[in-house]
Parts: sequence; C-alpha cells; structure tokens
Amino acid sequence: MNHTILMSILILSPFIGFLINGFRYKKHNYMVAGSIATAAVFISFISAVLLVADVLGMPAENRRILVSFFEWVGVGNLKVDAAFVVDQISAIMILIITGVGSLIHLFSISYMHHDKGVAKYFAYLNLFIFNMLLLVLGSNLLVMFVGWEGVGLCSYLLIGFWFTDKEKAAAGMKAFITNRVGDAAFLLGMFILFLTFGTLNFAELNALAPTTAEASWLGAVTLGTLFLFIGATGKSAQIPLYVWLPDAMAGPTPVSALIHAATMVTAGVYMIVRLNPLFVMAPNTMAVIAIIGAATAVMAATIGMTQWDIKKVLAYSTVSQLGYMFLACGVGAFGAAMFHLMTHAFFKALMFLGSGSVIHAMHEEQDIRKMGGLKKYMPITHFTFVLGWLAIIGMPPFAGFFSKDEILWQSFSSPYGHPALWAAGALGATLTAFYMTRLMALTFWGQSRVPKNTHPHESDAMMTIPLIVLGILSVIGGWIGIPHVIGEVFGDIPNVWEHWLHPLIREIPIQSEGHHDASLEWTFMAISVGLAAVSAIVAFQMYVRKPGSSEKVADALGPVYKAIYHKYFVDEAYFGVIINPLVRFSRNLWFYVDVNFIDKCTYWVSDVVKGGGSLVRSMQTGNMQQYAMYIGIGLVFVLSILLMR
Amino acid sequence: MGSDAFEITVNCIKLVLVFLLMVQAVPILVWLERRGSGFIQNRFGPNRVGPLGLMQLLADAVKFLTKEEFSPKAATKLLFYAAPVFALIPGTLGFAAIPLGSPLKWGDYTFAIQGYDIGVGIVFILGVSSLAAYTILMAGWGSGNKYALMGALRASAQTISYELALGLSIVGIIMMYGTFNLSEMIAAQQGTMHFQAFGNTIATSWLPNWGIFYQPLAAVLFFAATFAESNRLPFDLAEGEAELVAGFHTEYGGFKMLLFFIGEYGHMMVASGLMATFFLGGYNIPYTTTEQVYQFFLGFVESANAASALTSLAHFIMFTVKLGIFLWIFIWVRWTLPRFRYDQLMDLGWKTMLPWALANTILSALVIFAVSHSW
Amino acid sequence: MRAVKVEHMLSTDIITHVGLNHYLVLSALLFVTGMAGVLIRRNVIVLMMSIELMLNAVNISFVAFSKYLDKLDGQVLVFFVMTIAAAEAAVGLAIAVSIFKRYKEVNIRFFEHLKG
Amino acid sequence: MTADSFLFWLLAAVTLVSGLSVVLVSNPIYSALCLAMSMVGISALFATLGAYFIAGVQMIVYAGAVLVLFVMVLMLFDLKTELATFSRGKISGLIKIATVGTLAGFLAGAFSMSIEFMEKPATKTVVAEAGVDMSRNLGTLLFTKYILGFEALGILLLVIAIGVVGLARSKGGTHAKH
Repeated sequence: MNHTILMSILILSPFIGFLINGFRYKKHNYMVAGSIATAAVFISFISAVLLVADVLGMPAENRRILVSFFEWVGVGNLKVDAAFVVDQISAIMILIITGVGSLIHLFSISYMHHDKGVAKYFAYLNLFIFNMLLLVLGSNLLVMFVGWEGVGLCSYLLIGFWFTDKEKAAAGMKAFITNRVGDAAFLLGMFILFLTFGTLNFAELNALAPTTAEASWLGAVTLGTLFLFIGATGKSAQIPLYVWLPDAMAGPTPVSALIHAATMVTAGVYMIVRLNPLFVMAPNTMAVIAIIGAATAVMAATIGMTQWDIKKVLAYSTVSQLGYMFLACGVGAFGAAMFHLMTHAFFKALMFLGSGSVIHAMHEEQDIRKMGGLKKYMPITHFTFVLGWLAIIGMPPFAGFFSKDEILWQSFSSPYGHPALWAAGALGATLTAFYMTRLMALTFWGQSRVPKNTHPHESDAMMTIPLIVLGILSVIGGWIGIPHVIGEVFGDIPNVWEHWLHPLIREIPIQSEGHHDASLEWTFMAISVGLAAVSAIVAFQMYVRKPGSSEKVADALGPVYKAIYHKYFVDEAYFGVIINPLVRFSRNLWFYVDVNFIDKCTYWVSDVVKGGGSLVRSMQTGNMQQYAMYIGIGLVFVLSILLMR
Repeated sequence: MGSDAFEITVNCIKLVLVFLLMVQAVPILVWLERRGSGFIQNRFGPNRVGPLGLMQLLADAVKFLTKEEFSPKAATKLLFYAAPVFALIPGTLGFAAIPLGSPLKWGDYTFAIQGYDIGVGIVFILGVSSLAAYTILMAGWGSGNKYALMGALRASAQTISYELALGLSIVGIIMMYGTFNLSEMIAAQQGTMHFQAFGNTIATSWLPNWGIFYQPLAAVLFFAATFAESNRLPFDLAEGEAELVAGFHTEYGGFKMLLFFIGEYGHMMVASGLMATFFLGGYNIPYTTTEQVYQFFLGFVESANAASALTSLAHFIMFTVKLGIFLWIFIWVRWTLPRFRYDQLMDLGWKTMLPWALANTILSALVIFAVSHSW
Repeated sequence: MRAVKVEHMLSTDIITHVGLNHYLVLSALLFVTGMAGVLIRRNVIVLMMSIELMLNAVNISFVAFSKYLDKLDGQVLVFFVMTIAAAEAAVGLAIAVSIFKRYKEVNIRFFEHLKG
Repeated sequence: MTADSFLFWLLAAVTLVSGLSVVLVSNPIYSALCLAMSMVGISALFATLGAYFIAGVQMIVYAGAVLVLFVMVLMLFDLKTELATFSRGKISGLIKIATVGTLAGFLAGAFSMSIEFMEKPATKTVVAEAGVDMSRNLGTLLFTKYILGFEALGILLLVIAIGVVGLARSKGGTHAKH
C-alpha cells in the first residue's frame, strides 16, 4: 500500500480513537471505550508492521521511508516540514510503541473496568500513543519536540488521572514541572543546533555533523548536545531530574507500564541515538552522559533496594535501567542502548503489568510487606513475573542478559569506555539482581502476609494474555542481538541487531587502543552474571529462608540505610535549595511588580478609557431627535467645508 | 392650454360648462333615483309637484337652502364646514377629464369636448378621485360624533382597499390600448370589431369594437369597484343606517348635505363615464367611426365646421345615453341588492377582486404580448 | 402674489425665467422644513409626516434634474423613493399604533425606552 | 410673466406654506391635511416639469393612500389631550433651529450661486413630449435598466406587509413584555 496512506493511518488512527473517546468522555461502558481505543492502537500497529516490512524490503544502505505531508513552518531559512520518517531506529520504536501499547490497552480494559472516567482514560492513552508516534517518527527536531511536549502532557494527565486525590494531582504537577525544566534545556539545544547548522532536520544535521571530535567544552556541538541531554534527563528521569518518575507511580499501573517504563521515558535515549553523529563528535558530552548514566544506574538501584511499595521498586529499577541505556549512549554503544531499550520495554512492561495484576488481586494494596506467598493464588502472573525477573537480572538466555551484557562490555571496551564505568555497571547489575529478587521474594514467595479480609485471585484473560505475550517476548527478545563470542559457539549465529542499526551509527572518531580478545569478554560476562546470581541468592536467603534478617542488616547500616530509604533526601534538598526560594521570589515579584506597578498602570488606562466613554455616553440619550440634530450639525459642517473650498 | 386669447376664453367657458353640466345633472338624478326607487319598490315616488313631480327638484333645492344652518358643539368648525366643499372636488375634476364628444374643429381651432385633455387621463382621474377619502374623514372627524367617525373610518378604509382593485382592473385596458389618454382609447374603439393578431387582421361585422368584448372580467371588476368607491349600495357601509346613524354625514343637513349628494353623484357620473369610455367605446356611435359620422353629416350641410359641430353633438348625445344607462344601473342596483357586512366587504375587496384583477392583468399581458408579437 | 411683486422690483429675470435652480431651491427649503419638523416636533406621526416631506423635497429635485438633464432616470428614482416612503410609513404607523396601545399617546419620548 | 412661471410661483407658495404649517400647526390632524395639500402641490409641480405620470402616481400613492393612512391613524387615536407640540430644551431647540437655518442658507446659496452651471437649456426630446410616450419610456427604463431594484422593492413591500401585520397585531405593542 502507499506509504503516505500507511503513515497517515499509523499516526491518525490513535488520534481518531482519542477523538471518539474524548467526545464520549462521560460514558462508563469500559468495554466499548476500551475496544475502540485498543482497536485504534492495534490498527496503527498493523500499519506499523507493514511499514517496517517495506523498510526491510529495502536495500540495507538506505532503509528509509520519508513521508512529507506539508510545509509546517517556513520562516526565513527555517523550513520545517510536517514530515515523518521510518528508518531502522524509528522502526523499532513504532513497533514497540504500538505493539506493547496495544497489549497494555488490552490489559487496561480489564484493569480499569471499575473506574468511572474510563472513556477519558482511554482517550488520554490514545492521545499519548499519537504523540509518542509523532515523537519517534518526526523527521526533524521540531516535530519531535511537538511529540515530546505532547507525551509530557499525556503523562501529566494520566499521572493525575485520579486528581481527586491531592497527592496524586501533586505528583502529576511534579512530573510536568520537572519535565518543563528539561524541555527548556531541550529548546536551548535546538536553538544552538539551528544557529550552528541552520537546520533542524535529522538527516541534514547528521550529514552536517563534524567529522572530528570537538575538544572544547564550549563548542557549539558540545553545548547543543549537552542541552539536549539535559532535556533527555528530564524526560528520561536521569540525575538530576529523575525525582518525578517514582512519584509518577501515582497513576494507574498500565500507565506506568506504558509511559513510565516502555515508551515515554526512553524518548531521551531515542533522541540521543537519533542524533548519534552529533553526540559522538562531542566527547565531553559523551563523558557526561556516561557518568550520569552510570551514577543513576547505581543510585536508583540502591534506593530500589529499600522501597516497600511494589511500584516504587519497579520505578527505581526503571530509572536505573534507563541509566544503563544512557551509559551505553555515553560510551558510544548506541546499538546496545537501543537494544536494551527494546528488551527493557518488554520485561519492564511485563513486570509493571504483573504488578498491576497483583495490585488488582490485592484490592489496590501496593505494599509488598502485606503480600507474599501469592505464587499459589496467581500462577500465571507469577510465572510471567519470573520470566521478567530473570530477564532483568540478566540471566542468560533471557532478553535482559544480552542487552545488559552488551552494554557492560561496551562500557569497558569502547574507546569512550572506562573500567570505572564497567565497575559501576556491574555494581548496578548486582544491586538490580538483589532488589528484584527481594521484590519477587516478598511478593510471591515465602509465607503469606496477606491480610485476612483480602482474597487474592488470578486475573482474567484480558490481563493475563498481555502478560504471557510479553513474557515470551522478554525471553526471546534478546536473541536477535547475540554477541559474536556466543554466536561463534553456537555455530555462528549472526548479530542481526548490529547489522540492522549499522548504517545509522556513526563510528567513534578516536580509535580504541589495542583490541580486546574474546576471552576477556567471556570473563566479564561470567563476572557480571556471577555477581548477579550471587546477590540474587543472598536476597533469596535474606527474604525467604530467614525473614527478618533484612531488618538486622538495615539496623547495622544505620544512617546509611536511613539516607537511602529517604532517597538521599533529594526531594527535600530540591525544596530547600530551589523551589522554596523560587516561590518566595515569585511572591515578592507578584506583590511588588505585578500588583503595585503593572496593575496600577492598567487600571489607570482603563480609568481613562472609562472616563472618556462616560463623556461620550452622555451624548447617547436615546432621544432620536438629538441624534437627528447631530446628523444635521454634521451635514452643516461638511457643507461648510465644501463651500469654503 | 392654448395660447390664443379666444381659445383660452373658450376653454375657460368649457370648464365652467362642464362643471355646471355635472351639478345640474344631480337634481335630475335625485329625482330619477326617487322615482326609480318608487318604481322598483312598486310605489309612487314624488309625483305631486309639477308634471311627473319634476318640480320636486326645485322644492328640494329650496328646502335645502332654507334649512337652518347649525353645527354641533363637539364639531371642529373648520373641518366641519370644509368637508362638504371638498366633497365636490374629486367628482368635478374627474368628470372634467372625460371626453364627452368628438373634438370640434372650428376653422383652425380644435376644441376637445371635455374640461381639459390631459395626457395621462386615467392616472389623473384615479388620483383626484382618491382624494375623496379626505372629505369623508374630514366630515367624520370634524363633526365630533363617534358614529360619524366610525363611518368615516370605514368609508376611507373601504375606499383605499377598493382603489387597488379599481386601479389593477383597468391595467389590462391600458396595456391593450397602449395609452393613458382617454381620447386615444375612444379612438381605438371605433367601428366594428377588428384587431391585429399574429400579424394578420381579424375583423367581424356584427360586434362593435368595444373594450368590454376584450376585457369582460375587467369590466365587471371595475364596475363593482366603482360602486365601492362611490360608497353606494351594496357597499355603503359608510352610512349603514342600521349600525351608524347615517355614517359620516350624520351631523350634516341642509345645503352641506346637498353638497355631499353632489359629490356622491359626481362620483357616480365619473364612474359611469369611465365605464362608457373604457368598455363601451365612449362617445362613439356603435359600429361607426368618427370619420363616417362626419362624412354622413357632411352630406347634409356643406360647411365643414357645421358638420363637425353636428358630429360632436351626435357623439355628445350618444355619450349621455351611455352615461344614463350606467347611472340607471347604479340606481337600480342600489334598490335591488342588500348591503354587505363589513368583513364580507373587505374579503371581497382583498381576497376576491384583487386576485382576479391581478390574474386579469397578467393574463392580458401575456395575451397581448403573444398576439402583438408576429412570430 | 405680493411677494412676487416685491421681487419684481429687484429683478424680473429671476421671476420670469423659472429654471432648474428655482426647483432646487424650493426643494431645499422644503427639505429643511421637513428637517425642522423632525427635529422639533414630538408627535411621532408628525415626525413621520415631516420625513415624508423631506422625501418629497428630494423627489422634486430628482424630477427637476430629470427634466433639465433630459434623462428619465430621475423619475425612476422618484418611483423607488415613493415605494420606500410608503413602506416606511406603513412600518412607522404600525409601531406608532403599538406605542399608542400602551401609552395612549404617541410622544417621541416613548421611543427612548427602546434604547439598548 | 408667463403662465408657466406664474404657475410655478403659485405652486411653490402653496407647497411651502402648507409644508411649513405641517411643522408649525399643533394639531396633528391639521398638519396631516396640510401635508396632503403640499403633496397635491408637489404633484402639480411635477406636472409643470412635464412628469405627468409621476404626478398622477404622486397623487394616488401619497395623497391617496399614505396620507389617508396617516389621517386615519390620527383620527383613530383621536388625541383629545394634545401632547406638548414641540420638544423641550431651550438650548437644543436653538441649536436645532440654527442648524436648520444654516443648512437652508447653505443649500439655497449654493444652488443660486451655481445658476450658470445648471441653467443648461432643456432640449425637449425625451421628457418634453407629454404623457404617453414618456410614460412608455419610463416603463421601459424601469423594466430594463432598473429591473433589479424594481424586484428588490417588490420583495421589500412583501416583507413590509407581513411585518406590519405582525406588528400591529401584537397586543400591547412593542412594550408587551413589561
């Protein structure tokens, strides 16, 4: 079929779903609303598949479908088309978004069936999909930015979906405002890039990117990419702007799965990969990205170890996994980043949905201390959750293993890499294994701490089918990116992934010193897996074999544990250092400038106008004869002028 | 008007004569009406004074003139007295514009036998006769009497309503003759029936070339409308004795009353004259043209002037006869038909006659276009 | 007639030769009279009559022009003016009647109630 | 002094006097009758200008219909208590009179100053030939050049007729609401 039509279907079908559900937003029939929304997303999934098939059919060098609908902005030399492009990168993204998206929609139908504003919910969800598609399909930064803002809006709407609860609404606002900070930086980056290269189009930008690395900190490319990266930290919840994501768990669980695990939060990674030629040429930026990524990975993991809310744990794990992705970007392993992005989308969505299923079963109970032993109540959820667990702690041959291992190896071996980075990554992996096992243990294993009045039960098919599908994906998802070293062992399995992304990935300018041989890679692989396994076993021991031992450890750690438990007091610090002073400043601004100066000026103007008006109004008595008199006087006036001439 | 002194004098005399003619016709009509009503109602009319009671006219005149001259207390003097005088105007002016005979050629002068020959005769007559409403209103309001006022309002409303039908009903005639000028219309109705159709002439020898044969519907409508215009039975709602004592001239008596009578009869005469002019060939003698009559008289007397004078005289008599016929019909109808109710009157005017008149107009327009247009 | 005589002394020409501008001046004066009526009378119906007066003054000038410019368009315009005037009179009288129904008086000042 | 000019002055006098009395007479019925008088005068003026048909129409439409309507309404109201004739307000009254006067002066002055422009001898072709032919030309003009306006007027009249009936039927008139 024609690409234009396919593209329009792909983009518009969720939007139409949004319109339909949006217009019937007062309806309570969750089945109708859900089917509409799911169908909309599924349709766009199909068209996405068709498009990707076309892309596959193309020659490897220029796999690119560009559909330009119209010239959107044409100011001076700023020419922005409403153009959408499907290439190797966005192909993956649209598949994830629409595929996982439709699964999550399906899940939501059953999950939200008790909710009043279900139609509204699905409308928001569809709107999100639409914006996300804009984001990933946009052929230039501006269209991408539209999507960027749009997903921010939808995330705000959906986090605060139960806005009657004050702190949920507050969480929504927090997310929105934090994103604003990032978006400002993103805009600045856009401006810098436009000033430097005179275009916002990805293809042109990548073509114009310098061929030699930019040494200085203040070079255009470095600054621009840095600002863009800050924008990415906002959207993708990296230090220092990660604080909103844990609170974002206030939203419905499928939303957390879709927006705050699978798709939206990966937008930053996607953006960096999309512009990798630029980033590669700014080693300083790359260093920053790598460090921040590694730091986030470790820190979030540590916090994750101490949380009691099932969704909070998952949220922090998301943050740390995103940290991995940024680490990968930072060391120039963009392919690995995308790879991990995909696998993470699978297993993290799976785990969120699983947690949703659990919460559903526990009647909106999210505290894992009140769970445990759910294994026998909800086997399917448990089984799929196990798959996700194995994937995330990087057990071969599950999806997570390949992607994470790729990242770790690259963080050591790549020219931008560094042993310290590798160490951080390995530590993060270990911690991840620990807290995920802890989660599993407290939720599903051990003896039940379920309150007497709640009777957990397995969820219905509409919730379990997505779990199963995602479970399968998180098992096999990684097999398309099997490293060479393993591939050689199993009779030379090709690394499809690398070949796939290769045309779009710019080579790192500086050459790596020396060449690492396979044995080293094997060792690292073994080390990371081993560490993960060990920490998993430890966690299993602590939480299943002898429960309560964890408390001893916590007491032993004392203040450190406190600090970690309170998330390093980051929120408090932000409040003390930034937010409260800002609020005070703005209040003064409001009082002294706005009220006492600007308002006074406007009042003065309005008073003048009013006075004039009342003067003129006195002429309007409604007495027709007076009006006639005015006409006559005017006539005389005009005639006299005419006669004087 | 002409420029020659002689002509001017003659014309002025003519005006006076026409006026006198109309005024002196009134007593005769009164007498005729009373006798005729008596005859119709199978009783003697006034038959005591003089032969056939003809002297009754004189007696009436004397009575009218010698009656006490009074005006009611509530009356507005000016209007009360002005109204009867104004009542004369429409009739006289209208009647003076109707040609009473073929133009008299005396030497190199030509005298139209009518008050004045005005180019747009019909329009003029309609205009002046529409002034009649004022007299009625003045009388009604001026005499400060509620019955009078009611009668006046009724009468004027009726007059205005029927003017529409009146005007529209003769549009067909005007289109047919292609002129407003009464003399030209009369000239167009000479001789036997003959007219141009699709480029070839159609002629009959057994019908006079009268308008009524071309526009029968128009004739009926026009005649009915004239009844309403002159406030006569069956349309004399203005003075319906049953409801309003005597309508707008309740308070009037004596000479003022007489003036009103004159006005009403003037109206009748104008109406009859117009009927004759439009539909019965005016002063033409049936089946003949003016020229034929002139030649006929030229056979007796040799002088052209005398022949022309005789022709005019014959035509004048002919016209008077036709006039008389219509006047008699007026009287006859008055004593034959009952009075309408007011809503019936208005319905007749607006819902019956007006649509018919319109239809007649459109139809005759189409026909005239089709016929005059030689395909 | 005396007025005419007085002007006779001044100049005969302007009296004996009646031209376009005589009619125009007449129409101007008539128009102004009507305007005065509109301005100073209070009875709504009299106001409307004054308006009719103004319209007719204009009609005079139309017809005069149509004669002296030897074009008939002026008279056509007079037609239109008459029609409009009749319509205006009908509406005005209807309004006056409805005002009268309420106030038993047709003073222009009652129309001030219509002011928005 | 020829007959034409005599006629003109006479009619002008009649028209002006009756027009003035329309404005000045306090009894509305008298002013209506005066207006009728001046209408007749105006139509006679039309006749002196050779516009016989227009003159007749003027008689029928104005003198015959419109003003009769006025008079009827006035008599229907039958205002025994005559309201204050002239509008109040000394200053505004003065201003009004002054305006009117100056306007009159301007107009008259302008016209009489511009004699030589206007006094172009009338070539008697179309207008002069009295009566029928001119009316025919008039009709031709009306139904060819001005047909659109003619139709528009027809529609206008229809609308007016309906609207007026509605308006007059409304109980309590325009202020029925309160």
